[in-house]
This record gives sequence, C-alpha cells and structure tokens, in this order.
Amino acid sequence: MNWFETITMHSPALIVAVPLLAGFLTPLVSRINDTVRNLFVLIMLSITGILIAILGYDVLTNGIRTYVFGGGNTVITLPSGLMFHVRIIFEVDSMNIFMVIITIILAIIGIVYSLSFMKKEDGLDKYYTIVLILVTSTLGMELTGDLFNFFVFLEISCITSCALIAFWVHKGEALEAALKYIVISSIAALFFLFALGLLYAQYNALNMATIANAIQFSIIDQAALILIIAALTMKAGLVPMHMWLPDSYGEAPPSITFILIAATQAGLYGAFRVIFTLYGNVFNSINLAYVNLVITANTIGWVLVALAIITIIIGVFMALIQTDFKRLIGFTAVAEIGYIFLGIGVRLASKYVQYSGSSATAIAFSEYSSIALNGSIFHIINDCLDIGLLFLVAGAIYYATKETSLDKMGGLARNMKYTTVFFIIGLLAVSGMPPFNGFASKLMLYESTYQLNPIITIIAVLASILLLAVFVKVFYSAFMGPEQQKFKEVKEVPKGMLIAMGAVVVIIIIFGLFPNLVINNIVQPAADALTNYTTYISKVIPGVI
Amino acid sequence: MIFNIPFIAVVAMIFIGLYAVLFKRNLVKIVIGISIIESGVNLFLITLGYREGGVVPIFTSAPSDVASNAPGSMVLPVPQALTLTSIVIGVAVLALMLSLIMHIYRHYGTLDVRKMRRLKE
Amino acid sequence: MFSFESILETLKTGSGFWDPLIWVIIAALAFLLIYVLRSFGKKEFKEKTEQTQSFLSGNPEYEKEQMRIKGSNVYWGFIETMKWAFNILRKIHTGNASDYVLWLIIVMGFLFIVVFITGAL
Amino acid sequence: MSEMSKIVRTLSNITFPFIMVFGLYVIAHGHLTPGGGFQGGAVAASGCVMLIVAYGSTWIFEKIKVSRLSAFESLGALGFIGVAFFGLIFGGYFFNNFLVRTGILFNIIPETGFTGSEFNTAGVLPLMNFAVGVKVIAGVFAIVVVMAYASSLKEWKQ
Repeated sequence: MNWFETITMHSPALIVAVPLLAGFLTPLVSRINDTVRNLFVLIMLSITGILIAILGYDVLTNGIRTYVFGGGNTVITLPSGLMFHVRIIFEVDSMNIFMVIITIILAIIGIVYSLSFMKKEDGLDKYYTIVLILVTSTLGMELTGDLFNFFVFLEISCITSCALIAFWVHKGEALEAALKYIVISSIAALFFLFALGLLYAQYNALNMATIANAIQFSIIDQAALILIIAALTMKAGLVPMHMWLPDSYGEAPPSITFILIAATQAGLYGAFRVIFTLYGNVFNSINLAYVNLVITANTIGWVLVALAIITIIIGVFMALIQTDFKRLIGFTAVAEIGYIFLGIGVRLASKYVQYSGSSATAIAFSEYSSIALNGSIFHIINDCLDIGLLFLVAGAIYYATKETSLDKMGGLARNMKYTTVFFIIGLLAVSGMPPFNGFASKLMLYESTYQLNPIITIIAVLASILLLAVFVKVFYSAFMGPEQQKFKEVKEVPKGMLIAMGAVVVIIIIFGLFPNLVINNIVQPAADALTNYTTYISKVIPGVI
Repeated sequence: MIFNIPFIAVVAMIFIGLYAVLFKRNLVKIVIGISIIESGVNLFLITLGYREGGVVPIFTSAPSDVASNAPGSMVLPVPQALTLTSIVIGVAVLALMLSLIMHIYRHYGTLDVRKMRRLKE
Repeated sequence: MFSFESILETLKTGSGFWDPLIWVIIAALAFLLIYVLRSFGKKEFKEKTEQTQSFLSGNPEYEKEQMRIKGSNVYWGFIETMKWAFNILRKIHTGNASDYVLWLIIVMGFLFIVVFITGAL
Repeated sequence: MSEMSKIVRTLSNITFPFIMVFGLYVIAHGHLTPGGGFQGGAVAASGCVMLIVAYGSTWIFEKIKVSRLSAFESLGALGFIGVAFFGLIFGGYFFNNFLVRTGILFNIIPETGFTGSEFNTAGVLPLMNFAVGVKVIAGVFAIVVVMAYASSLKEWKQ
C-alpha cells in the first residue's frame, strides 16, 4: 500500500480531525504571534481542502468509501447469530463529497476574508478556534453515517454558531439573535434526539444504512420522520421556522455569516439524507411492495412544495420592506432556501403508480423528477455562493462606512468600484439572470415544476423577479445617487477582502458559463447517490442485502 | 402498565418543558424549560435500555455466568452512553445560554422575553 | 471522473435547453447592433448647455443632495398598495423567542396530522 | 459574591480534598465503573466551585487567570485528539485502541466476570479519560470563574 492510498483511506477521518486539532492548537499557537496564527489557520484549512480533493477524486471514481473508527469490522456476530453494527462509521458518497466541497470552499474564503475584516478586533484566538470547530462540526455532519454522531455534530454546530453570532458582545442585538438561535435550535436538536431514540428502540441500531435497510414505516417511524424533518428544516430555515435566520445572519459578523451559510446547508443535507436514504423505502423505492406508500410520499411532497412556495413568497416580501442591509440579505437567503425545497417537493410529489386495467403494474417517477432533484442540488451551491457574495459585500460596506442601514448610505459606487462590480454580479446571480449560475439551476427548477403544476412555476418566477427588484433597490440606495458628505473619505476595502470576494465571483462566473461542467461532474453523481439508496446500504453494510 | 410509567413521565416532562418555553416570560425559566425537555429525552433513552432483572453493564461486577446467557442479562449500555453524551452537550448549551442571558440583562435591563424584541419584522 | 469535454455541452432541462455561450454571443451581437444604431444618431448634443438640464415642469432643479431617495422610500407605491399583506407579515414576525418555538411546534403538529392521515391509508 | 461565614469556610476546607480525590477516582476508574472523564471532572470542578462560593469571588481573580485555564482546556482536548492520532499512527485506524493487549503493562486479557478491578485492562481509554477530565475541570472552572467575574462587575457598578 503506497502512501497515497493510505492517505485516501484515512482521509474521511482526517478531514474532521485536522480542523479539530487545529482548533485546539490555535489558542496555543496564538501565544506566539498573530501572523503565525493566521498562517496556521489558513494552512490547516488548506490541508483539509487537499484531503477533500483527494477523497473526492477517489469517491467520484471508485464509488462509496467507508471509514470505521477504531478499526476492525463494523459487524459483531453474537453466538446466538444476531448481528450488531457497532462502532462509529463515516461513509462518503458523491452527495457527501458535494456538500463537503461547498463547506471547505466557503470556509477557506471566509477565513481569507476575516483575516483583513477582523484585524482590529479583540479575542481573535477564540474567534479562529470557534470557527475551526464550526467547520469541523459542519464537515462531520456531512460525512457521518451514524445518526447519533450526526446529532452530536449538530449540537456542536449549534453551540459554536451561537457563540460566533454573539461575537460582537457589545451589541445587544447580536446577543438577542444568538439567544433566539440557541433556544430554538437546542429544542429542535432535542426533538431530533427523541426521534433517534424512537428509531433505536425499533431497530436496535444507530447506523443510517442499517436503519434504512430495516425501515418499516410503522407509526413510530412516521413520528420519527416528522420530528427529524421538522428539526432539520428548522435548521435549514424553512418558513414558518425561518425567523431566527435573518436575525442571526443579520447580526453576526459578515465573515461568520459566510461560514454559517455552510452550517445551514448541512442541516439541509441532513434533510436530504433522511428523506432519500434513511426513508428510501418510502420516498425512493420503485418496488411494488410499497405501493401503499405512494400516496404518503406524494402528500409529503405536496406539503413541502406548499411550504417552499410560502417560504419564497414570505422571504421576498419581507426582504422588500427591510432597511437593514444584512437583514435584507438574510430574508432573501430564506427565499433561496425555498427554491431548494421546491425541488425536493417536486421530486417527492412526482411518484405515481402505473395501472393496466385495475391492477398496479409498476411504481415510477415522472421524468421531470430527476431534473427537479438535479436543479435542487445545483441550487444549493449556487445559493451558498450568491448569498455569500452579497454578505461579503455587505461586510465590505460595513467595514468602509460602519453603516448597515440602507437609509444612511448612498453614492458609494464612486469610492468603492470593485465592491460595486462584485455587488452587481451577486445581484444578477442571486435573482437568476442569465448568464450567471443562479439562472441554470432556477431554469431546471422552473421547467420541472411547470410539469407538476404551472401556477407554482408562475409564483416562483414572479418571486424571482421581485428578488431582482429587491436588490435593485439596494443597489440604487447604497451605490447610486449623489455623493454624500460623510462618505467622501471612504476608501476601497483592503486587498484580502477583495481577493475573497473576487474568488467567489470567479467561481460564480465559471459555474454560470459552464453549468454542464458542474452538473455532469458533481451534481449528477450526487443526485444518483441520493436516489440509489440500495447501493448505499449494500456498500456501507455489505453482506446484509 | 407499570412499565409504561417512565414513558408517561417522559411525555409529561417534555410537555412541561414546552409549556415553560412557550408561556413563561422570564428567560431563566425558559432555560429551565429547555433543561426539563432535555431531562425528559434523557429519561426516554435510559428507559429504552432498561431490561427487567438485568445487571449493570460493568465488566467487573458482572456475574460469572454472564457469557452463557448474553446478551439478555445485561442492561443495554448504548442508550446510557447516548445519555451521557447528551448530558455533556446539555451542560455546554446551558452554560452558553446562561452566560448569554447575563450579557443580555446588562444590555436590556430586563429578563422579559417579550421585551427582548429589538429584532422583529 | 472529471470530464472536461462537458464544458461545451448544452444543458438539457427536459423540455428546453440552456447554453450560456450562445447567450453570450447573442448578447454581444445585440450590444454591437445597439452600438451601430447609436452611431447613426444625431451629433448635435453639446455639453454644458441647456440641453443637459432636466425639465421638471418648469420648476428649478433641486440641489444634488436633496435629489436622493432613501432606501426605505424606494417602491413606496407598491408597498402602500400591498399594505394589507405587509401588515399581516409584520404581525407574524413578532421577534419573540417563544413564538419561534411555537411555530416549530405548529409545523410539527401539522405534519403529524398530514402524515398520520395519509400513512394510515 | 461576598465571603460566607466561618463555619462554611471551615467545612469547605475539610471537604475539599475528599471531593477532589473522589473526582480523580471517578476519572481514573472510568473504564471500570460508572463514570469517566466528564463525570469525574465535573465532580472535581464542583469542588473548586465550592471554594469560590465559600470564599467569595474577589480573591480568585488574583490567584487564577482564565487564560491559563483555557490553555489547560486546550491541552486536554489536544491530549484526546493526540491519543486518537496515535491510534492512527500505531494502530492503523483513527481512535484505534493500540495499547490494549500489548507490551508488558497492558498484556492482560480482560475476562468476563469479576476481575477484581484490574486497572490496566483498557489500553488507551484511561488516557482519554484523563485528557477529558483535565478539559472538563479546566472548562467548568473557567465558566464559573468568568460568571463570578461578570456578576462581581455588576456589583461594582451599582
């Protein structure tokens, strides 16, 4: 076994372990020097990125890879013949790789941004420690194959993001947002734990693949599904559980918000994994034995579509009346989450039974369902980049002018030329204007939704237009208009922040001009990994089915 | 029936905690409510692992014939491990929430959750 | 693994397609056309004459500082017309932490009802 | 927080060593009996907290620096992860229990049944328990010290 294979083999564990180790080393390293600490954090995250690239190459070429902590076998066979799945297991398929790539891109860019943005703040060693642990927990949520491990990482992510939201302790609003966030998310996490107990009571296992293999969709499983879905959609920010999201996005330091987006998407990933893999028998199966579950799957799909539409509408409308820059972007982030859930809902609602005469012959998905799923997954990465870029621009404006209220801004385009260009690109991308990346994914969502129900598509398109209107308002009031007396001395932000924003813009343009490069290489394998839940089960616990 | 009492207690504790979170004004009482929910969930996990007549899952105090009639004679250790982890996380969340409340009191001068509404709309 | 040939592929969306490169070319052609048309225009425009001043029904032009429209005043008409909807939305967003939890419970209950009714079928 | 009465102080002086010893016992026997790093650490830290309660909170800021406590906390966490990394290096898997049934010290195969508290049967688990114990003692103590500091600040303001 050469060294490359060894690294590939251990990379799932190392991806989580390296940022964790770095996080706890940071307080010690920062006793030396600030520059050394900054370099250290950046290098450690780059190492994680390299590991992720290696692992991604391997997984996309060779398929699912698992890692068992503590070594040895996962299965213990008792003398009585019972098989138990012990040990914590990490499993990596294309969907995990997709999420992990998003997380590490956002984390590295966020760190580069905060190197210049947070330069003058105090307590930076704790800041970088908590950021690294937040990245660890997000990566852990996205890599784990064990439900309880997922819960632990969920709680760590909850605690660390709360601490980071309240980083500007001198602002009362930041504390308020942090408290609201931790109250609701700890309650949701407790419900998640309760659901996990229900599943454990039924199947004596916490391994996702084992449970997915055995799931019956009895009444207890239904209760567990509801609790988990409610908890995870809360974490993702679905209306009407979205209210913490603009609060915390608006009040956290913008560099943190950028990384918080990745943590939010990890909750979304959990919802994906639970719906499509854990309850794959219900939502993904085309087996005639589960014909009675088609109606259930369709109903949940329609409920999700309805919630997604409400999410889009409320997000856009609330963004229209905001006067605080970051809070406004927070509400548009809610709307973007709605588009992602629209794709999931369309996929779930498109299941039907084929009849010949009076007897059912097959269960099938409509053709547009796969496009909806692809669009939904593609929209995750577009949402992260676009909304993230806008938050970075908001942070740049805050850095230059110390203002977040739109009423007090104006004429900033004269002094901040690069920032203005970046904002225009973010504006066009987030509202789905061609040729940027938001358009490709939204087009896929529109076309698939249109075949389910045209009215929903019309609402979604109108909301997208309103989204453009919202950002035109921001653009007009912040960047255009006559020069303000108090902003005469405003300068362009430092190079580090410009580099971070520029990197996001470059990714956005590449994704926009070559959407098929992304869809064929990352998105399509991720969608395949989600839909083929039997492959997941047979790879993670071989020999069971 | 007698074995259902812990489950009834679990449901009761979760609902008492939710009542405190939803209808109490004081932030500290809300935090207490969250703690009660957490205790309820922990009790649920512990109850899952209980086995009537089983012994403690500790190596040293196991009876000598434990190997012959395993796994029936020991209480399930996994839910206890889950509960311990959950308690540890609970302590961290509790400490964080209480320290946030201390800071909030300094900024707002009140612990009333209905007056803590600078961020709305 | 990574196939870079797919750079130039067209994205098929079921009933349609999307190729940004074609779009960029057409957009560039359109801009070219606009430029050509513009170059046919009259060349009588002179700077710093009466031609550059805006016509406000004969009233004098305001100072530059006063010409600014605040962020909250943009789309005033739309917001005024849709006031009923925005009032409802404002009422929903109370900013109270207990209400946030209440919404979570409401969604949970709603899903319970929906799934139990259809799951029992 | 102000100082409490002499009876309380004397009693806390007497009970403090016992609480610490019990906490350390729970940490050390974490792999054999109920408890472990967190539980023992919490017990030991509560002993330290008792001193703060009994003697008031002002003296503690001169004696103990929070930065030092958080350094200890990082060290505990580092020890835990370090042991996990050693498992990767020596045992071939992350978190591998590479010490169990090896060498002279750990070459005891644990039996089912009453083994009379063989202390060295669990390989790296006691090491991890110690690391967690250090982290929890430092962490909980630091939380309480910071809270005491904050509350005393408010008293000064009034």
